[in-house]
Amino acid sequence: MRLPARPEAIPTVRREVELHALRLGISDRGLADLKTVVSEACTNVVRYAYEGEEEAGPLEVEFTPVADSVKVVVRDHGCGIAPKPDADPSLHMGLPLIGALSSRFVLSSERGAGTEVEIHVPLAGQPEPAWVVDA
Amino acid sequence: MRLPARPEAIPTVRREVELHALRLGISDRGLADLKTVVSEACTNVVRYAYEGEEEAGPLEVEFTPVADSVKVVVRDHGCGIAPKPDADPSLHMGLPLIGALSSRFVLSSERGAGTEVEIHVPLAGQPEPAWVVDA
Amino acid sequence: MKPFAIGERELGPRRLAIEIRGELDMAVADQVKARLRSAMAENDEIVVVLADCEFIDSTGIATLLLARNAFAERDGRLVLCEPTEQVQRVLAISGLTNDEVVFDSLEAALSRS
Amino acid sequence: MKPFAIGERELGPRRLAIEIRGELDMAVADQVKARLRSAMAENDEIVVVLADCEFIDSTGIATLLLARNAFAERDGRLVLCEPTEQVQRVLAISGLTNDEVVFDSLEAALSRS
Ligand SMILES: Nc1ncnc2c1ncn2[C@@H]1O[C@H](COP(=O)(O)OP(=O)(O)O)[C@@H](O)[C@H]1O
Ligand SMILES: Nc1ncnc2c1ncn2[C@@H]1O[C@H](COP(=O)(O)OP(=O)(O)O)[C@@H](O)[C@H]1O
Repeated sequence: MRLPARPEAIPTVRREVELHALRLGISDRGLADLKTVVSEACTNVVRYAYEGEEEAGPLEVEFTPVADSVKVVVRDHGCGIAPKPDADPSLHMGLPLIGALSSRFVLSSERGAGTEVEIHVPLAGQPEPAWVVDA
Repeated sequence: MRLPARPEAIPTVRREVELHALRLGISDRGLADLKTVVSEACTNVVRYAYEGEEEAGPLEVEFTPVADSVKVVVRDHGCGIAPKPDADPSLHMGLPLIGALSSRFVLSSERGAGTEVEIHVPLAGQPEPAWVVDA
Repeated sequence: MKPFAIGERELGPRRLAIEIRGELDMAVADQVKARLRSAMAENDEIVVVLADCEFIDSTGIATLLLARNAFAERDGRLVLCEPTEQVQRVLAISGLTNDEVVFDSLEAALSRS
Repeated sequence: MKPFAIGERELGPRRLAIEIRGELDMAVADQVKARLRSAMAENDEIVVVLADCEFIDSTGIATLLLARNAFAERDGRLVLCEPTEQVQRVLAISGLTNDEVVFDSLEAALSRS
């Protein structure tokens, strides 16, 4: 899937990924986690990757079933991970949520060339982390 | 190099990496960038990887020359990237600085198993990003 | 999937419930922000009802919490209630549920004020 | 490499220069924090001189900026001056140099007050 990196792309990608995942028999929790991590990764592309450029560049998303998980790759050809001092205030929870709701992820950033994040979400979903169970 | 992930490990790693890099004839700017990115990656391990554990786990650092760059790997066997609601306030500039001062980096996080970041710094150092030159 | 919508319901003098329906993300954050801003100008207490909010991400949460903080500076109170499962999970993992911010029901949200 | 040290120099009534020597990172952040805290209790203006600060990272910057913010809340003024090359570079890349926070010289830092 390849879309212009604009806010309206984010729900479109979630919808598309949801359709694929439902066909694999994903659990409710797995689906919720998948939609959350996809949303976080796409939002980063929309918000940061092409900041300062005249037109929104591409947001690329790939979806692949892998054993008991799904692998989603979210890619841009923007600036690479960098400080964004002029961005709107955020909670800085994007990557931390991706980490908490996936079994593993790999983020690759090349300066001036773009960012790619590969995220693995188990069809069963992640268990609650300890600090939530404790609370 | 393998040290307990405690604050005093951070300057020790910087020192060690500096010695290696100087032998490769690194530029002043390259060295400054290298020390900064290493410091950010190690600080994350000390601050986040073993949060809530009784003893500090290991901080592992590897240094490898690659063509006109150095590759540094900083690894832990902690919780993986996750939200840290109880951490001290931070500027959230760790990964963004790593991205801005490297030519590329790859972050791999496995939930409950640890985090590894592989960072490539050119011996010549990075040029200033556009938004600094503009200022 | 429910289409996105924002509803309002008066709870009393200068007390408003705002109901979010559908998915709260960057695509609708500006709409929510504008609506909260005008509600904050005319109320002292706002309860955001999330019973029909099927999805939220960190941008959606930031929209609500930044409004909450701005409102608190002028002694307004904004709280959330009735999160759906996905919303509750994201809030919990973000460490935002032990604050006096999220309540199971509208009644609980109001009784704490 | 200079060993870490913190120096102080009175600039006038309730006006202090704090000189950071060596490397400012997590390993020494608590020392700096404590020193700034006591300086803030006894002064209205603090200039942190970085001429001998050979290295800073985001934890070091956070230590200075969080102190600055806390001081500003009680109308204190904390600014930085004479950053070395590495410090200037990290501050610039973090987007922190166009604020009224960092000055080339002690004189420039004081003349803006
Ligand atoms: N695709 C991207 N392109 C450029 N920079 C990015 C991208 N994704 C993340 N970043 C940078 O990395 C930082 C950390 O990412 P994340 O934790 O997801 O942030 P946040 O929740 O603050 O939006 C962002 O604040 C931004 O500076
Ligand atoms: N080694 C690690 N282990 C666990 N969590 C980490 C690690 N490194 C980073 N994190 C998480 O990722 C977030 C973003 O990293 P970074 O941008 O370097 O943050 P900060 O500058 O806030 O310390 C951190 O706030 C933390 O929640």
